[in-house]
Amino acid sequence: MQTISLADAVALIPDGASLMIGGFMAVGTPEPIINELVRQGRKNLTVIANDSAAPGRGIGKLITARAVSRLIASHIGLNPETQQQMLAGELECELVPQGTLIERIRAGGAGLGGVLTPTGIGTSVEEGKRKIEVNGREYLLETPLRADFALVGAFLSDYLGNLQYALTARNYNPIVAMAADTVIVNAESIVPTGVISPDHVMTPGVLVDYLIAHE
Amino acid sequence: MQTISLADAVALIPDGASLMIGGFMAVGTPEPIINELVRQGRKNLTVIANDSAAPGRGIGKLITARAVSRLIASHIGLNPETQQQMLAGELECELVPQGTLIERIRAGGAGLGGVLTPTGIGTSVEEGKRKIEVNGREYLLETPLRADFALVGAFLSDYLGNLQYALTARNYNPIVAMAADTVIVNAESIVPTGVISPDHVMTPGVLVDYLIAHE
Amino acid sequence: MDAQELIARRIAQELREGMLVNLGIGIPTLVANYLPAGLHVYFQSENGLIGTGSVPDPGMAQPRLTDAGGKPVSALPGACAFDSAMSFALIRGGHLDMTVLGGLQVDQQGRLANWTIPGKMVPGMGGAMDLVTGARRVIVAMQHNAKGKSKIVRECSLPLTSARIVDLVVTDLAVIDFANGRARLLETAPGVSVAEVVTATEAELEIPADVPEMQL
Amino acid sequence: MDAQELIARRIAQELREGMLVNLGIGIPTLVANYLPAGLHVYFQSENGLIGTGSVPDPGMAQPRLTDAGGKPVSALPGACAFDSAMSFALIRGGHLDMTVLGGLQVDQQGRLANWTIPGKMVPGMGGAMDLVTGARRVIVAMQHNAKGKSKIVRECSLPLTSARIVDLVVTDLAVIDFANGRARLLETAPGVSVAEVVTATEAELEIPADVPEMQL
Repeated sequence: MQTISLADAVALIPDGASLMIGGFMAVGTPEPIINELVRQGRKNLTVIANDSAAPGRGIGKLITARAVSRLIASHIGLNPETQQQMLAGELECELVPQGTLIERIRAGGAGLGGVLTPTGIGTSVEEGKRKIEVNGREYLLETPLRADFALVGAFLSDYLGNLQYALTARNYNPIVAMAADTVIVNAESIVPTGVISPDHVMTPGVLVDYLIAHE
Repeated sequence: MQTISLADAVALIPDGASLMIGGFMAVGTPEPIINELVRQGRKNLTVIANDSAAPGRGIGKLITARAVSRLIASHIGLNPETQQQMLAGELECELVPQGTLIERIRAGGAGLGGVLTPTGIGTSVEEGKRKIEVNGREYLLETPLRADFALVGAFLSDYLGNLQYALTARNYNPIVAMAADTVIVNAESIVPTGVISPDHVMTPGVLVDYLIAHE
Repeated sequence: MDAQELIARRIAQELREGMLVNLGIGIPTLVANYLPAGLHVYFQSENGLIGTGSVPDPGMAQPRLTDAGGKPVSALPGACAFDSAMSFALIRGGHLDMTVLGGLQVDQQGRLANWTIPGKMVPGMGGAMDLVTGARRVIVAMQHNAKGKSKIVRECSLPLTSARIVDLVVTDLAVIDFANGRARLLETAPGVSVAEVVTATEAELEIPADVPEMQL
Repeated sequence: MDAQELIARRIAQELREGMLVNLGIGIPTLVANYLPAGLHVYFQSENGLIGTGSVPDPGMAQPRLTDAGGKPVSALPGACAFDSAMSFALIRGGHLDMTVLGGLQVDQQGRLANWTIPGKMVPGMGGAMDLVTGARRVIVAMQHNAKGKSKIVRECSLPLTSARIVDLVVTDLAVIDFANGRARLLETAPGVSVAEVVTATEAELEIPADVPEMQL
């Protein structure tokens, strides 16, 4: 784990990179990293996240800036711009059931080749997927997702990058922190090592590549 | 969730029941429940757990009492009695890689039809299992495990059954608490509701059927 | 009583002590307002909380504590927070006793379509497919008709949410179940006749000899 | 220096700053004793801890804080605890930089057998299969011979732990890798000749022109 400035952290991310971004309707999304991606004018990103939030919030800012060319998400209903760009063919959008999306990301981080889920059987979600029967019930084989970068928003980080999240801002953050080649964290507060009890660490510091230093 | 006496809780478990038991080398195992199972003379149990601990400790007491007819575990090497009973054909024993065992239990609790793992490919573990190729790599399809009862050892429980575990006593406990029809918890300390922060609850109380009342 | 309140009040009667319940947005959210006195029910918010409480007082909102729409909520004593993998393990794994969702169409076998109108409304399915597939009991809360057309249809023309048959549909006109593999009229709304329900319904309805009125 | 210390000291040289490392029981555990000064390495205990520290002082043992054998350990500042699903997600998911395990046999392609002697020793594989399959770097720590027989064999007669090729074997006689798809002698132990290693080894060894002595 190393500390890094916000600008330098975002400079690591090239145009065309794939990003997993924590947060649920922008709650738990590392807002400073999003703002800096927009400021640096990043383009052609693939974003994997629960949703595209709303205009002016979290991932919604990337959508407005037309920084995203491909989105894998479970819900875009609260961001009309996402739907407009999608219907206009400007944004490629793969919609995935939420419980499937989070398991696919978990599989990517946990070294699993996939999981079998009953969700989506008998719906349009099953198109193009393998169906596998186990104990007389049919399941869809859902394959792992990984990304070049995970952008994680934490409540607390200690000096080693051990993270704690608060309340519903936890959501996708600890899962995406396991499924990317490079993990960049913005923490609301940074505390000395030992302040977070070992039992309250939700993401081990060994998973964190870069912790953004506060200015 | 209801509170129950130790004797009444164990009386719910019939001979021949399948039990998932938390703990790793007896650390985190709900020792009072084990003692009471032995005292009540339960027989012919199927036990699903990481290991069979050692004679005189945790699940080792059930082995010594010959209460177990079938064991699904990853390691029995520190309990010579388990190995003796197994080699003598008195105890049916299925040995499962530890990372596979915990994922099979998780799948059972999470409503997944199975997971694909690379672990065991090219070894005797693959016998009788389906192999599935994803992105050019072969995986074993490992199927879910569930049990009639989960026996969970917690550090703290609040009045609603929200649980917190301590240090390495967490291990299998939160995972087995999701994968059984009936969940019985022994907590070292019981505290008023609200004492455990929402962020520190590791097993939601809604998963707990019975919390053993202290005498 | 308006239609939404009627539907929410009737569904609240389905709540039982100790249940873990997920309420979708819209009418389903209102169900919490009519929780019978003395009944203790756990509400799950799929973004990662059990023990969701009411909207906080002015100035008390916590930005890291919201519902699945990102709106501030409170947390009751004994609430617990968790990540999204755990949230959907609870939903998919059969730990959720009941889910209440809105609907666009329900067919006469009891299959629900509620997540998209292709080419027109593409919000994504969010958690709906997992909720309908995984919850022990699925209740649909919706108006009986939209723009003069029955939402209880012979066959869904919209994409299905799940192959799983829902347990109960509660509308402003009727309560319908599918226990026998086909739509059956269980109750009528106050002042609504069985004939009126049949007329307003595209699906073929099984009509028992005795169809009581909702008791609200 | 005894054989175990020699092996452990040599393996300790493979540690790098910031690595997450899992040490098996036996010789591998000793590696932690020879951590180069100033190097910061995280040790994982697969029962659910990163930041495992030394054996506690008398009277300081905490029964809920043990290694994978159930023996008391301490935890360093910045340690973290987690459940077994997370522990093996770390191992299987490629987050573990190095694992050091004991061995019964390694074949000349680099495949390890270390978990059972059928009919004789059936301890179960524990975490070994996941560790060998998932860790970024797998190092085997073992005596070169057992009961006069080479443990580095042409073909494993014992059941394999994984189809994955290990990265390095360190014995009391030699350091061997398999980078070219076959066993290659990298170093000899102090005072041991290349010829002595070849004689003591059943597997066919590739011998580079220059085989240095271990620098301990």
